[in-house]
Amino acid sequence: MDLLFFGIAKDIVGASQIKMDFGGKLPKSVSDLKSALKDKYPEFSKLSSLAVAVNSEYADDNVQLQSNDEVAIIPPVSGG
Amino acid sequence: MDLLFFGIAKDIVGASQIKMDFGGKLPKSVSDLKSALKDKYPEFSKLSSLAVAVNSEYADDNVQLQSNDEVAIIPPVSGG
Amino acid sequence: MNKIIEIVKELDTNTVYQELSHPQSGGICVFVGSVREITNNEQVMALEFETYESMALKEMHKLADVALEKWNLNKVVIKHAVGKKDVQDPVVIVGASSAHRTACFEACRFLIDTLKETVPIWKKEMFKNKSVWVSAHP
Amino acid sequence: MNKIIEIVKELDTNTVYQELSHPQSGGICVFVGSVREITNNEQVMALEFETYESMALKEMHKLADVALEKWNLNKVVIKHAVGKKDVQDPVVIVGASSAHRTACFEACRFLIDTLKETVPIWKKEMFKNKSVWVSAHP
Repeated sequence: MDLLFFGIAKDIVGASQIKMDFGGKLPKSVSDLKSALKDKYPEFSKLSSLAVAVNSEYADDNVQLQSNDEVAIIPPVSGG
Repeated sequence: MDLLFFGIAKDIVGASQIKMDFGGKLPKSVSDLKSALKDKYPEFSKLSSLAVAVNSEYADDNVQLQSNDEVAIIPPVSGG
Repeated sequence: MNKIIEIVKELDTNTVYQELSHPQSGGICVFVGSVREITNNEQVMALEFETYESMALKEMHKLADVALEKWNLNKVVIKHAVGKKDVQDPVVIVGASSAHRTACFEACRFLIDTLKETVPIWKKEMFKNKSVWVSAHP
Repeated sequence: MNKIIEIVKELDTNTVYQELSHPQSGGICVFVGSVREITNNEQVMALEFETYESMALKEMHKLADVALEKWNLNKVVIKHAVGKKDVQDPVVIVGASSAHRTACFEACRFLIDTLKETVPIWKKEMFKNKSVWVSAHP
Protein backbone atom coordinates (compact mmCIF):
# COMPACT_ATOMS: atom_id res chain seq x y z
CA MET A 1 0.00 0.00 0.00
CA ASP A 2 1.39 3.39 -1.10
CA LEU A 3 1.26 6.03 1.60
CA LEU A 4 2.03 9.76 1.53
CA PHE A 5 3.57 11.47 4.58
CA PHE A 6 3.75 15.15 5.40
CA GLY A 7 5.22 17.40 8.07
CA ILE A 8 6.34 15.55 11.17
CA ALA A 9 4.90 12.29 9.77
CA LYS A 10 7.49 12.47 7.01
CA ASP A 11 10.23 12.90 9.62
CA ILE A 12 8.92 9.93 11.65
CA VAL A 13 8.98 7.48 8.75
CA GLY A 14 11.93 9.12 6.99
CA ALA A 15 10.25 9.47 3.59
CA SER A 16 7.45 11.41 1.90
CA GLN A 17 6.07 8.39 0.09
CA ILE A 18 6.59 4.72 0.89
CA LYS A 19 5.17 1.41 -0.17
CA MET A 20 4.32 0.11 3.27
CA ASP A 21 4.73 -3.58 4.02
CA PHE A 22 2.30 -4.52 6.79
CA GLY A 23 3.59 -8.10 6.87
CA GLY A 24 1.10 -9.18 4.25
CA LYS A 25 -1.84 -8.05 6.44
CA LEU A 26 -3.11 -4.95 4.57
CA PRO A 27 -5.23 -2.63 6.73
CA LYS A 28 -8.88 -2.71 5.63
CA SER A 29 -10.00 0.57 7.17
CA VAL A 30 -8.58 3.91 8.20
CA SER A 31 -8.77 2.71 11.79
CA ASP A 32 -6.73 -0.41 10.97
CA LEU A 33 -4.17 1.71 9.13
CA LYS A 34 -3.72 4.08 12.10
CA SER A 35 -3.24 1.14 14.46
CA ALA A 36 -0.73 -0.53 12.15
CA LEU A 37 1.22 2.73 11.80
CA LYS A 38 1.28 3.34 15.55
CA ASP A 39 2.51 -0.20 16.11
CA LYS A 40 5.30 0.20 13.60
CA TYR A 41 6.21 3.81 14.54
CA PRO A 42 5.39 4.51 18.21
CA GLU A 43 6.13 8.22 17.61
CA PHE A 44 2.70 8.54 15.93
CA SER A 45 1.04 7.89 19.28
CA LYS A 46 2.70 10.99 20.72
CA LEU A 47 1.18 13.45 18.21
CA SER A 48 -1.64 15.82 19.18
CA SER A 49 -3.80 14.16 16.55
CA LEU A 50 -3.48 11.90 13.54
CA ALA A 51 -5.77 12.06 10.51
CA VAL A 52 -5.91 10.14 7.28
CA ALA A 53 -6.94 11.42 3.87
CA VAL A 54 -8.23 9.04 1.23
CA ASN A 55 -8.10 10.46 -2.30
CA SER A 56 -7.38 13.88 -0.82
CA GLU A 57 -10.44 13.98 1.46
CA TYR A 58 -10.41 13.60 5.23
CA ALA A 59 -11.54 10.04 6.00
CA ASP A 60 -13.24 8.81 9.20
CA ASP A 61 -11.90 5.78 11.02
CA ASN A 62 -14.54 3.53 9.48
CA VAL A 63 -13.74 4.35 5.83
CA GLN A 64 -12.67 1.22 3.95
CA LEU A 65 -9.43 1.32 1.97
CA GLN A 66 -9.06 0.16 -1.65
CA SER A 67 -5.70 -0.83 -3.07
CA ASN A 68 -5.71 2.00 -5.65
CA ASP A 69 -6.65 4.77 -3.18
CA GLU A 70 -4.27 7.67 -2.64
CA VAL A 71 -3.80 7.48 1.12
CA ALA A 72 -2.10 10.29 3.05
CA ILE A 73 -1.09 10.54 6.69
CA ILE A 74 -2.07 13.96 8.07
CA PRO A 75 -0.39 15.06 11.30
CA PRO A 76 -1.76 18.17 13.10
CA VAL A 77 -2.02 20.93 10.48
CA SER A 78 -0.45 24.31 11.22
CA GLY A 79 -0.95 26.56 8.22
CA GLY A 80 -1.55 30.27 8.42
CA MET B 1 -18.58 85.68 14.97
CA ASP B 2 -16.84 83.64 12.25
CA LEU B 3 -18.40 80.26 11.64
CA LEU B 4 -17.33 77.32 9.46
CA PHE B 5 -19.95 75.16 7.75
CA PHE B 6 -19.56 71.69 6.23
CA GLY B 7 -21.66 69.19 4.33
CA ILE B 8 -25.36 69.92 4.39
CA ALA B 9 -24.76 72.82 6.83
CA LYS B 10 -22.85 74.57 4.06
CA ASP B 11 -25.79 74.06 1.70
CA ILE B 12 -28.25 75.39 4.29
CA VAL B 13 -26.43 78.68 4.86
CA GLY B 14 -25.03 78.88 1.32
CA ALA B 15 -21.39 79.39 2.33
CA SER B 16 -18.51 77.50 3.92
CA GLN B 17 -17.50 80.38 6.15
CA ILE B 18 -19.53 83.38 7.23
CA LYS B 19 -19.29 86.21 9.68
CA MET B 20 -22.61 85.69 11.37
CA ASP B 21 -24.58 88.69 12.53
CA PHE B 22 -26.79 87.66 15.45
CA GLY B 23 -28.32 91.10 15.69
CA GLY B 24 -25.61 92.27 18.09
CA LYS B 25 -26.57 89.50 20.58
CA LEU B 26 -23.56 87.15 20.30
CA PRO B 27 -24.24 83.64 21.58
CA LYS B 28 -22.34 82.97 24.82
CA SER B 29 -22.40 79.18 24.73
CA VAL B 30 -22.61 76.34 22.22
CA SER B 31 -26.22 75.89 23.29
CA ASP B 32 -26.99 79.56 22.56
CA LEU B 33 -25.29 79.27 19.19
CA LYS B 34 -27.33 76.23 18.19
CA SER B 35 -30.57 77.98 19.17
CA ALA B 36 -29.63 81.11 17.26
CA LEU B 37 -28.76 79.07 14.17
CA LYS B 38 -32.00 77.11 14.31
CA ASP B 39 -33.95 80.33 14.64
CA LYS B 40 -32.25 81.85 11.64
CA TYR B 41 -32.19 78.68 9.50
CA PRO B 42 -35.09 76.35 10.41
CA GLU B 43 -33.54 73.63 8.20
CA PHE B 44 -31.03 72.93 11.01
CA SER B 45 -33.88 71.63 13.17
CA LYS B 46 -34.61 68.91 10.61
CA LEU B 47 -31.14 67.31 10.74
CA SER B 48 -30.54 63.97 12.50
CA SER B 49 -28.12 65.75 14.82
CA LEU B 50 -26.18 68.98 15.07
CA ALA B 51 -22.80 69.31 16.73
CA VAL B 52 -20.43 72.19 17.22
CA ALA B 53 -16.66 72.10 17.28
CA VAL B 54 -14.68 74.77 19.06
CA ASN B 55 -11.03 75.00 18.00
CA SER B 56 -11.45 71.67 16.16
CA GLU B 57 -12.73 69.71 19.18
CA TYR B 58 -16.30 68.59 19.74
CA ALA B 59 -17.86 70.97 22.26
CA ASP B 60 -20.74 70.22 24.64
CA ASP B 61 -23.72 72.55 24.83
CA ASN B 62 -22.38 74.24 27.96
CA VAL B 63 -18.99 75.22 26.48
CA GLN B 64 -18.56 79.01 26.53
CA LEU B 65 -17.54 80.74 23.31
CA GLN B 66 -14.72 83.27 23.00
CA SER B 67 -14.58 85.78 20.15
CA ASN B 68 -11.32 84.37 18.76
CA ASP B 69 -12.44 80.71 18.81
CA GLU B 70 -12.60 78.74 15.56
CA VAL B 71 -16.23 77.58 15.63
CA ALA B 72 -17.49 74.94 13.20
CA ILE B 73 -20.99 73.63 12.61
CA ILE B 74 -20.89 69.82 12.32
CA PRO B 75 -23.92 68.14 10.72
CA PRO B 76 -24.20 64.31 10.97
CA VAL B 77 -20.86 62.87 9.83
CA SER B 78 -20.84 60.17 7.15
CA GLY B 79 -17.26 59.23 6.38
CA GLY B 80 -16.11 55.74 5.48
CA MET C 1 6.11 55.73 14.12
CA ASN C 2 3.35 53.33 15.09
CA LYS C 3 0.51 55.22 13.40
CA ILE C 4 0.01 56.54 9.89
CA ILE C 5 -2.87 59.00 9.56
CA GLU C 6 -3.70 60.68 6.26
CA ILE C 7 -6.39 62.51 4.35
CA VAL C 8 -5.58 62.34 0.65
CA LYS C 9 -7.05 62.89 -2.81
CA GLU C 10 -6.15 59.40 -4.03
CA LEU C 11 -5.86 56.35 -1.79
CA ASP C 12 -3.18 53.83 -2.70
CA THR C 13 -4.16 50.38 -1.47
CA ASN C 14 -0.79 48.89 -2.43
CA THR C 15 1.27 50.50 0.31
CA VAL C 16 -0.81 49.50 3.34
CA TYR C 17 0.72 46.05 3.82
CA GLN C 18 4.22 47.54 3.87
CA GLU C 19 3.05 50.20 6.30
CA LEU C 20 1.52 47.69 8.73
CA SER C 21 4.25 45.07 8.45
CA HIS C 22 6.31 44.64 11.62
CA PRO C 23 8.77 41.95 12.80
CA GLN C 24 6.64 41.33 15.89
CA SER C 25 3.36 41.13 14.01
CA GLY C 26 1.96 37.75 13.04
CA GLY C 27 -1.33 39.25 11.89
CA ILE C 28 -2.39 42.23 9.82
CA CYS C 29 -6.05 43.13 9.32
CA VAL C 30 -7.10 45.75 6.78
CA PHE C 31 -10.51 47.13 5.92
CA VAL C 32 -11.07 49.06 2.70
CA GLY C 33 -14.33 50.88 2.13
CA SER C 34 -15.19 51.47 -1.51
CA VAL C 35 -17.93 53.07 -3.58
CA ARG C 36 -20.88 50.75 -4.15
CA GLU C 37 -22.90 51.30 -7.32
CA ILE C 38 -26.31 50.70 -5.73
CA THR C 39 -27.81 52.31 -2.60
CA ASN C 40 -31.44 51.61 -1.69
CA ASN C 41 -32.02 50.26 -5.21
CA GLU C 42 -30.80 53.46 -6.80
CA GLN C 43 -27.76 53.73 -9.04
CA VAL C 44 -24.97 55.81 -7.52
CA MET C 45 -22.99 57.75 -10.14
CA ALA C 46 -20.30 58.94 -7.72
CA LEU C 47 -19.63 60.00 -4.14
CA GLU C 48 -18.28 63.36 -3.11
CA PHE C 49 -16.35 63.57 0.18
CA GLU C 50 -15.77 66.74 2.10
CA THR C 51 -13.86 67.16 5.36
CA TYR C 52 -13.00 69.60 8.10
CA GLU C 53 -9.42 68.55 7.68
CA SER C 54 -7.66 69.89 10.77
CA MET C 55 -10.33 68.43 13.06
CA ALA C 56 -10.64 65.18 11.07
CA LEU C 57 -6.91 64.52 11.42
CA LYS C 58 -7.13 65.21 15.18
CA GLU C 59 -10.06 62.80 15.53
CA MET C 60 -8.25 60.15 13.47
CA HIS C 61 -5.19 60.46 15.73
CA LYS C 62 -7.42 60.12 18.82
CA LEU C 63 -9.02 57.06 17.28
CA ALA C 64 -5.63 55.46 16.62
CA ASP C 65 -4.50 56.29 20.16
CA VAL C 66 -7.59 54.69 21.68
CA ALA C 67 -6.96 51.53 19.62
CA LEU C 68 -3.26 51.45 20.56
CA GLU C 69 -4.29 51.79 24.20
CA LYS C 70 -7.01 49.16 24.08
CA TRP C 71 -5.21 46.44 22.09
CA ASN C 72 -1.62 45.34 21.86
CA LEU C 73 -0.90 46.71 18.38
CA ASN C 74 2.38 47.30 16.60
CA LYS C 75 1.03 49.55 13.84
CA VAL C 76 -2.15 51.39 12.95
CA VAL C 77 -3.13 52.98 9.62
CA ILE C 78 -6.11 55.28 9.04
CA LYS C 79 -6.49 56.97 5.65
CA HIS C 80 -9.46 58.67 4.10
CA ALA C 81 -9.98 60.07 0.63
CA VAL C 82 -11.65 63.38 -0.20
CA GLY C 83 -13.14 64.71 -3.42
CA LYS C 84 -15.13 62.89 -6.07
CA LYS C 85 -14.97 59.09 -6.07
CA ASP C 86 -16.33 56.72 -8.69
CA VAL C 87 -17.80 53.25 -8.27
CA GLN C 88 -15.20 50.77 -6.95
CA ASP C 89 -12.79 53.53 -5.89
CA PRO C 90 -11.39 53.06 -2.39
CA VAL C 91 -12.52 55.81 -0.01
CA VAL C 92 -11.18 54.68 3.36
CA ILE C 93 -8.45 52.31 4.55
CA VAL C 94 -8.02 51.30 8.18
CA GLY C 95 -5.74 48.59 9.46
CA ALA C 96 -3.78 47.27 12.39
CA SER C 97 -1.04 44.72 12.98
CA SER C 98 -0.44 42.71 16.12
CA ALA C 99 1.33 39.61 17.41
CA HIS C 100 -1.88 37.55 17.34
CA ARG C 101 -4.86 37.89 15.04
CA THR C 102 -7.69 38.59 17.49
CA ALA C 103 -6.25 41.99 18.41
CA CYS C 104 -5.84 43.21 14.82
CA PHE C 105 -9.33 42.02 13.80
CA GLU C 106 -11.00 43.69 16.77
CA ALA C 107 -8.99 46.88 16.38
CA CYS C 108 -9.68 47.09 12.64
CA ARG C 109 -13.43 46.78 13.21
CA PHE C 110 -13.28 49.36 15.99
CA LEU C 111 -11.36 51.79 13.76
CA ILE C 112 -13.89 51.77 10.93
CA ASP C 113 -16.96 51.75 13.22
CA THR C 114 -15.68 54.68 15.28
CA LEU C 115 -14.36 56.62 12.30
CA LYS C 116 -17.87 56.59 10.87
CA GLU C 117 -19.24 57.99 14.12
CA THR C 118 -16.73 60.65 15.09
CA VAL C 119 -14.52 61.85 12.24
CA PRO C 120 -15.84 65.03 10.55
CA ILE C 121 -16.09 63.79 6.98
CA TRP C 122 -19.25 64.10 4.92
CA LYS C 123 -20.37 62.03 1.98
CA LYS C 124 -22.75 63.14 -0.73
CA GLU C 125 -24.30 60.48 -2.93
CA MET C 126 -24.70 61.59 -6.53
CA PHE C 127 -27.63 59.90 -8.24
CA LYS C 128 -28.79 60.57 -11.81
CA ASN C 129 -31.22 63.33 -10.92
CA LYS C 130 -30.34 64.33 -7.38
CA SER C 131 -27.65 64.31 -4.72
CA VAL C 132 -28.05 63.52 -1.03
CA TRP C 133 -25.86 64.17 2.02
CA VAL C 134 -25.75 60.76 3.67
CA SER C 135 -27.26 60.49 7.19
CA ALA C 136 -28.10 64.17 7.31
CA HIS C 137 -31.80 63.57 7.92
CA PRO C 138 -33.52 61.00 10.15
CA MET D 1 -15.09 34.08 -10.80
CA ASN D 2 -16.05 34.88 -7.22
CA LYS D 3 -13.16 32.99 -5.57
CA ILE D 4 -9.43 33.06 -6.06
CA ILE D 5 -7.61 30.16 -4.43
CA GLU D 6 -3.85 29.73 -4.71
CA ILE D 7 -0.83 28.04 -3.21
CA VAL D 8 2.29 29.91 -4.30
CA LYS D 9 5.99 30.31 -3.58
CA GLU D 10 5.76 34.10 -3.20
CA LEU D 11 2.67 35.94 -1.99
CA ASP D 12 2.00 39.32 -3.55
CA THR D 13 0.03 41.51 -1.15
CA ASN D 14 -0.43 44.24 -3.76
CA THR D 15 -2.95 42.43 -5.94
CA VAL D 16 -5.50 41.45 -3.31
CA TYR D 17 -7.43 44.72 -3.29
CA GLN D 18 -7.90 44.54 -7.08
CA GLU D 19 -8.97 40.92 -6.76
CA LEU D 20 -11.59 41.65 -4.09
CA SER D 21 -12.87 44.89 -5.58
CA HIS D 22 -16.42 44.68 -6.92
CA PRO D 23 -18.97 47.32 -7.98
CA GLN D 24 -21.46 45.94 -5.44
CA SER D 25 -18.96 45.81 -2.57
CA GLY D 26 -18.83 48.65 -0.09
CA GLY D 27 -16.44 46.75 2.19
CA ILE D 28 -13.33 44.65 1.74
CA CYS D 29 -11.66 42.91 4.67
CA VAL D 30 -8.23 41.32 4.30
CA PHE D 31 -6.13 39.38 6.78
CA VAL D 32 -2.43 38.79 6.14
CA GLY D 33 -0.48 36.38 8.33
CA SER D 34 3.23 37.05 8.47
CA VAL D 35 6.34 35.60 10.10
CA ARG D 36 6.87 36.87 13.63
CA GLU D 37 10.44 37.00 14.89
CA ILE D 38 9.69 35.79 18.42
CA THR D 39 7.73 32.70 19.53
CA ASN D 40 7.61 31.77 23.22
CA ASN D 41 10.53 34.11 23.85
CA GLU D 42 12.69 32.38 21.30
CA GLN D 43 14.04 34.00 18.16
CA VAL D 44 12.60 32.51 14.98
CA MET D 45 15.12 32.49 12.11
CA ALA D 46 12.60 31.39 9.48
CA LEU D 47 9.49 29.30 8.87
CA GLU D 48 9.27 26.43 6.42
CA PHE D 49 5.85 25.58 4.97
CA GLU D 50 4.96 22.28 3.41
CA THR D 51 1.64 21.25 1.90
CA TYR D 52 -0.31 18.34 0.47
CA GLU D 53 -1.16 20.57 -2.43
CA SER D 54 -4.01 18.77 -4.20
CA MET D 55 -5.87 18.26 -0.94
CA ALA D 56 -5.04 21.73 0.41
CA LEU D 57 -6.51 23.37 -2.70
CA LYS D 58 -9.66 21.24 -2.34
CA GLU D 59 -10.01 22.24 1.32
CA MET D 60 -9.43 25.90 0.47
CA HIS D 61 -12.17 25.74 -2.17
CA LYS D 62 -14.53 24.10 0.35
CA LEU D 63 -13.71 26.84 2.84
CA ALA D 64 -14.48 29.56 0.29
CA ASP D 65 -17.73 27.81 -0.66
CA VAL D 66 -18.84 27.61 2.98
CA ALA D 67 -18.13 31.33 3.40
CA LEU D 68 -19.95 32.23 0.17
CA GLU D 69 -22.91 30.18 1.39
CA LYS D 70 -22.94 31.62 4.89
CA TRP D 71 -22.45 35.31 4.09
CA ASN D 72 -23.53 37.50 1.23
CA LEU D 73 -20.08 37.92 -0.38
CA ASN D 74 -19.11 39.17 -3.81
CA LYS D 75 -15.53 37.88 -3.79
CA VAL D 76 -13.31 35.61 -1.71
CA VAL D 77 -9.52 35.25 -1.83
CA ILE D 78 -7.50 32.53 -0.07
CA LYS D 79 -3.76 32.28 -0.80
CA HIS D 80 -1.05 30.46 1.07
CA ALA D 81 2.70 30.46 0.58
CA VAL D 82 4.95 27.40 0.72
CA GLY D 83 8.68 27.01 1.17
CA LYS D 84 11.03 28.98 3.41
CA LYS D 85 9.77 32.31 4.74
CA ASP D 86 11.75 34.95 6.60
CA VAL D 87 10.65 37.32 9.36
CA GLN D 88 7.97 39.78 8.11
CA ASP D 89 7.28 37.75 4.96
CA PRO D 90 3.56 37.24 4.27
CA VAL D 91 2.55 33.56 4.51
CA VAL D 92 -1.21 33.66 4.13
CA ILE D 93 -3.76 36.10 2.70
CA VAL D 94 -7.49 35.69 3.13
CA GLY D 95 -10.12 38.25 2.27
CA ALA D 96 -13.70 38.86 1.33
CA SER D 97 -15.75 41.70 -0.09
CA SER D 98 -19.41 42.40 0.51
CA ALA D 99 -22.04 45.13 0.25
CA HIS D 100 -21.82 45.91 3.98
CA ARG D 101 -18.86 45.56 6.32
CA THR D 102 -20.14 43.09 8.90
CA ALA D 103 -20.26 40.26 6.35
CA CYS D 104 -16.71 40.74 5.09
CA PHE D 105 -15.27 41.06 8.62
CA GLU D 106 -17.02 37.91 9.84
CA ALA D 107 -16.15 35.96 6.69
CA CYS D 108 -12.49 37.02 6.81
CA ARG D 109 -12.15 35.88 10.42
CA PHE D 110 -13.90 32.59 9.59
CA LEU D 111 -11.58 32.00 6.63
CA ILE D 112 -8.35 32.32 8.61
CA ASP D 113 -9.67 30.46 11.68
CA THR D 114 -10.94 27.53 9.61
CA LEU D 115 -7.93 27.44 7.28
CA LYS D 116 -5.75 26.91 10.35
CA GLU D 117 -7.92 23.97 11.43
CA THR D 118 -8.59 22.11 8.20
CA VAL D 119 -6.17 22.90 5.38
CA PRO D 120 -3.27 20.41 5.14
CA ILE D 121 -0.35 22.79 5.43
CA TRP D 122 2.43 22.32 7.95
CA LYS D 123 4.75 24.90 9.45
CA LYS D 124 8.19 24.23 10.87
CA GLU D 125 9.74 26.89 13.08
CA MET D 126 13.48 27.20 12.57
CA PHE D 127 15.25 28.40 15.72
CA LYS D 128 19.00 28.86 16.08
CA ASN D 129 19.71 25.34 17.30
CA LYS D 130 16.58 23.38 16.53
CA SER D 131 13.46 23.20 14.39
CA VAL D 132 9.93 22.33 15.52
CA TRP D 133 6.80 21.26 13.62
CA VAL D 134 4.17 23.60 15.06
CA SER D 135 1.26 21.97 16.95
CA ALA D 136 2.56 18.46 16.28
CA HIS D 137 2.74 17.56 19.96
CA PRO D 138 0.32 18.33 22.79
